[in-house]
Amino acid sequence: MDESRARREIWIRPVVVWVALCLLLAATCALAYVPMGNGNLPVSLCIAAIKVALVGLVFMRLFENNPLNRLAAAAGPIWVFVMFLLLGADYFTR
Amino acid sequence: MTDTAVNSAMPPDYLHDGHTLRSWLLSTDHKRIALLFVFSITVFFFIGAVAIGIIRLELLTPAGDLVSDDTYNKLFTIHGIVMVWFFLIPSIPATFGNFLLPLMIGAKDLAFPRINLLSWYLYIGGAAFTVATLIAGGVDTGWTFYTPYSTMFSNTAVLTAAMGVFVVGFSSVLTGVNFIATTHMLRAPGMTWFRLPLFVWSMYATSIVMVLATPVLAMTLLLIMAERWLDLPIFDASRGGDPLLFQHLFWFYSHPAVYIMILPGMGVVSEIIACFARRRLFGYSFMVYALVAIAVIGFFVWGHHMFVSGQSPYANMVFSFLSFMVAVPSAIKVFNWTATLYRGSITFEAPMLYAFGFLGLFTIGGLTGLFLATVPIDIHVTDTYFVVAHFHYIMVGGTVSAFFGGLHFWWPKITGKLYPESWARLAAILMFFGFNLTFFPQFVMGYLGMPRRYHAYPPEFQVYHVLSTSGAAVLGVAYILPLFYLIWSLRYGAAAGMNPWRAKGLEWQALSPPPRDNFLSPPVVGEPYDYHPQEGPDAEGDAA
Amino acid sequence: MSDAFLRPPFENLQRQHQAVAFGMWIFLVSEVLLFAGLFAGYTVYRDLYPQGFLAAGRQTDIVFGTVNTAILMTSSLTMAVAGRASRAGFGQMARRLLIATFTLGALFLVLKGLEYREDIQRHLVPGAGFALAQRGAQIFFSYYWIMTGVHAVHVTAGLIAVMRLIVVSRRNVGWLAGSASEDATALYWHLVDVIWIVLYPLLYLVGRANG
Amino acid sequence: MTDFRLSLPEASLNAHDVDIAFLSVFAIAAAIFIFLFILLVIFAVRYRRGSRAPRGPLPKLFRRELEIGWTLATIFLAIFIFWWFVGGYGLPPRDAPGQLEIHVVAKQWMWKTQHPNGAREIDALHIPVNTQIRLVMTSQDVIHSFYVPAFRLKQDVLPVRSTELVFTPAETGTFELFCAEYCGTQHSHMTGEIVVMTAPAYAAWLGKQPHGDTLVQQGEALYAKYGCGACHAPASHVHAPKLAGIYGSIVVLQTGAQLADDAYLRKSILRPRDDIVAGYAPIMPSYGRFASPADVDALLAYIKSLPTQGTQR
Ligand code: HEA
Ligand code: HEA
Ligand code: HEC
Ligand code: CUA
Ligand SMILES: [Cu+2]
Repeated sequence: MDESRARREIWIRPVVVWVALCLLLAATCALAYVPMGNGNLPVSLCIAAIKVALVGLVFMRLFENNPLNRLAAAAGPIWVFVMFLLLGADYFTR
Repeated sequence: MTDTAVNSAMPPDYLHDGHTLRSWLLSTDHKRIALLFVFSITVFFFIGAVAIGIIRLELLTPAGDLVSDDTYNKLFTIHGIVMVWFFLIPSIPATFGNFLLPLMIGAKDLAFPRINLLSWYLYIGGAAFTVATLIAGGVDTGWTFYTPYSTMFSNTAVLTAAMGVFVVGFSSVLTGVNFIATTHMLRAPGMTWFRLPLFVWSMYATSIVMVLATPVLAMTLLLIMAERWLDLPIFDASRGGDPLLFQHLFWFYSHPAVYIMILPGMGVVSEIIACFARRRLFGYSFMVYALVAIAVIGFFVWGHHMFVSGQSPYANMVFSFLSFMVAVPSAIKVFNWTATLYRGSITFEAPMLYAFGFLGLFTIGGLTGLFLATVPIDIHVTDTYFVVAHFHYIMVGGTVSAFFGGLHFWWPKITGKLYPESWARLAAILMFFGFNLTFFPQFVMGYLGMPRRYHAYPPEFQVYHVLSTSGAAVLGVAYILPLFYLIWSLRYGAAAGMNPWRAKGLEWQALSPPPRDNFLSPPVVGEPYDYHPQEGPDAEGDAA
Repeated sequence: MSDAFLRPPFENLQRQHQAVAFGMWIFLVSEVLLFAGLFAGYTVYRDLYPQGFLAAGRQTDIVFGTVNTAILMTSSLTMAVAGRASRAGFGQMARRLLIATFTLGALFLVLKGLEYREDIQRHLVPGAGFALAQRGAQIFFSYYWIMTGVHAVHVTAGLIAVMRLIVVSRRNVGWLAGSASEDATALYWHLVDVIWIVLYPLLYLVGRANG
Repeated sequence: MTDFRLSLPEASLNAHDVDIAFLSVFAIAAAIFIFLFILLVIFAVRYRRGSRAPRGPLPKLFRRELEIGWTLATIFLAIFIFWWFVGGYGLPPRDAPGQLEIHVVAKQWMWKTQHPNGAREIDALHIPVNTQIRLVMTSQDVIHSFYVPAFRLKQDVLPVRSTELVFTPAETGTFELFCAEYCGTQHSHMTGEIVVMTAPAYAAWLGKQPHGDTLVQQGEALYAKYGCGACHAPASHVHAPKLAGIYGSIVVLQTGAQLADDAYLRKSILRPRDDIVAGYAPIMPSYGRFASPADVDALLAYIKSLPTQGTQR
């Protein structure tokens, strides 16, 4: 296949993701102004989580990558979770 | 292959390729970097030692008469900071780990040699700050930097001290990254995960902790600096902050950190015991699982340092329970080491003596950890000398013994020379008795209510302190001895040959000292620790 | 592929690339925990001072925040494509994309600087004469400054790394694909983006609804 | 080298439990240690190189069973120790009738204590034996820790927050008080004495004290001084909650229900804006700047003393 097409091919996936990211950004920004009481934070964080997942899987190529790197990447969230869980053991029972 | 095969055609050993200072300071050879670390941590060990030497002398009398209370506080603080971050944490990983990890898995070097060198420079950077702290008149917060004292009240060089620890933290993160990547990527053909020596496994487990825990400390120190320097309200209660948050963050690092300090010791001891008992390590796979389990569960127990801090009593329950759980894998290791001796063919060279010392002292230290994990008991003994004794039993009795054991065990490999055995045995025995004399009395006075970080104390405790100090003097001598005979052996020691202990493990298939690229021909990988035909005795062993 | 890029102790280039990527991933995990230390404190105080945090959150400049988010995400896009390009052998294209990435990153910092200036003018620096009275508002801004500050440091580090790629590849664009540097730099850059994506709702979207 | 200490009096009701726990865990630990030690010695001697001991293949039981066996045994033992000696310890205790509430303020480097009737002491505390004591403690500066070895009790004392220590002295006598949390230069001199007396002796002692006004009286004065009444007096036109009988009741805050305990009330005075009572405006000035911890103690005492009847909350 000719080069220019190949060059275009390269863009497709990342751009799709990028568009998705922008849409999510717009969404979270808009939703922030909708009164949901305590709902706002969870919503915005969920959206953030989705965005992070997109960047991680596609841009950082965890998707195509070997399991080893995926394992490494997973360690981060897991340990953060542990930290919050046990902090909660104190703060939510004080 | 025997020594006679070592002819002039050989590449020079790592000590002799390049003699300029530059060839050392810019070397990316893991073996040379290991030596750089050996020198640096030795220096800091003696800084920390002198500090505590003075403290021990001060504590000879109940009245604080030798040094002022401010000086006293600065002394134990610098002792803690230096001993933990500038001696014990790098002690085994950055020296033996650096030197042996590639050798043991049959690699030329660590995965990222230049980053390895960077680790050393970061260490030196942090060290510089710490020395600056001393010059600036010291710091008096205790190694725990508790707020609000450290941020709002202390008027000593807290910033410089915190900065030093902050910087040295990145040194251990990078070391951790390097070790993990190396273990995954550079194992020689045939070196499967379950053929790795336990020392490598211990380095792997340690690295996990280094990578996951240290950054949290870095951030916590950053917050301390921000509050103290930029006066941003973060932990300051009078402005709505919560001092306990600091303690949580600090211990989230510092408890796992204690496993950074012990796991490597466990690795060293495993190697030594197998070799001098001429025996396969008992329950190899369990030993491996135990190492990893300790590293992971170690992250769940930090709250046991905060039983009286005002944290929720329910949290106390949770953390107490988890602390008991973390003890189990350690138990497994102790039992396996003991079982390894069974039907062995044991000899008692200095490394083995240190290993025995480790077994006994670590077990005592660990078991007293269980007392501390028991909330009602801890409420009474926390912040007393009982705690001080607990952690010295593990860190000094355990890890430092293991360090000296390893030093003697691999000395022939590192320097190519044999050390004088009888002197070494003497030092080992001195150390053991000096140690117990120093720290056992501290358990007693601790339970009787002697608070730690006390410059003056009620006279009824004097007897215990006098015992402790006399022990420290013995200990001091025992630490200084090796310095002399090891240096002596550099010049006058007999040539070691490749494998003076007839030990298994790839590092012994390299020349001593090894050349830049470690192995002349690819090493032959076999089962770990096969010191004897299936379950049988070690033939040569008994012949002796 | 030529082994000109092979560095000891590795014997084959592919392994070397794997190792570098893996090493970088481990490092990134430690970076995540670095920020976790901040998130933990933020959570605790937000739980302690809901009012203060809502009030304070409204004060941050959402325009700067949102625009900067978009910029950083775009720079991530160019970085991602750059990687794919160089691996596909379009060195020049990759290099141009790296330059784009650098520009966007720099732009981010400039905007951040302007935002800081505004914040200072509006007395949002904790301490005497702080704009808000609510309890906890000052703490929110302590975290605002430290979080964004530490992040900015990471951006700067990323920029330096990207610049290195641009400079070194000036002579030989093949180097981008050959050496593992680009891969590592890209991963790092994406992490900086990821961190910001999480900071954004915490610092800019707070309390907008109950304005 | 004067007399040296070999044992510690068990001067509080829980001291005995702690010692029992300690001795039991010690027994377990010692048993384990001695067992291991003996094994080590036996193996070291029996299997020293060149000894005649048989070194054939390991006996059958030396297989995974053993490994799993001691793992399970250890887990069991660990859980047992936890369940037996820790389970539930230190969860909030029930208040006994006739409980004596004493206020403790720690500062670098001294302990200030105040009795219900207003009598104050420094670096000392007189208490009656066999009476449940409730210490309500707070610090003016850094973290300190109230430690009485003879009681086997210790509790950190934090700035702004108030922490409590509930115990019952079981022995008369004089016992040492230490500050156990490092708090700066004079940390090791931040000590004092706890004097446990018989009830009559205590009463007599209390009588002799130049007891200024009682806490309640002081509180009343401060209440007037700070003009709390301007808003909180039932007659007041300012829309502010009634304080009578608030102590121990459940308050509905904007952020949810909340028990009005010491900590909460203290906070409401020092930093009212932290939690606003539902249906009220956040107009209450925060007294953090004027009211010292001692003042707040007094105010709380007064608020608690307000007559409950007739006030509907
Ligand atoms: C290398 C360092 C190291 C290690 C490995 C440990 C290991 C352990 N530590 Fe220790 N600890 C410290 C260093 C260390 N500690 C330091 C420095 C402090 C003080 C910090 C400061 O305040 O300055 C401290 C303080 C400390 C405290 C807080 C005390 C206080 O301040 O109030 C507690 C409380 O639970 C504790 C518990 C434990 C436990 C349960 C283990 C366990 O991991 C021990 C496990 C080992 C064993 C249990 C022995 C082997 C097992 C057997 C022989 C079988 C029998 C076992 C069972 C029946 C379960 N430690
Ligand atoms: C991690 C490693 C480590 C190591 C190796 C050591 C080694 C030693 N430690 Fe240390 N220690 C800590 C870690 C360590 N310590 C920590 C983390 C603390 C807590 C700090 C804090 O509270 O913030 C602490 C605190 C601490 C205290 C409590 C101080 C206090 O609370 O007031 C004491 C008291 O005896 C002590 C003693 C010793 C001794 C005798 C040694 C010996 O092993 C050292 C042997 C060396 C010498 C004895 C010096 C050499 C000889 C001379 C200089 C000649 C003069 C000396 C004499 C004549 C005696 N240590
Ligand atoms: C300007 C009016 C005003 C003054 C003066 C004032 N308060 Fe208040 N106070 C309020 C209001 C309004 C509330 C309810 C909203 C809130 O919780 O802040 C309140 C709440 C409280 C509460 C919590 C009551 C509850 O139901 O939870 C306490 C306790 C309290 N005040 C004590 C005091 C004391 C003690 C003083 C004097 C030192 C004082 N107040 C002075 C207006 C005032
Ligand atoms: Cu007060 Cu130590
Ligand atoms: Cu711990």
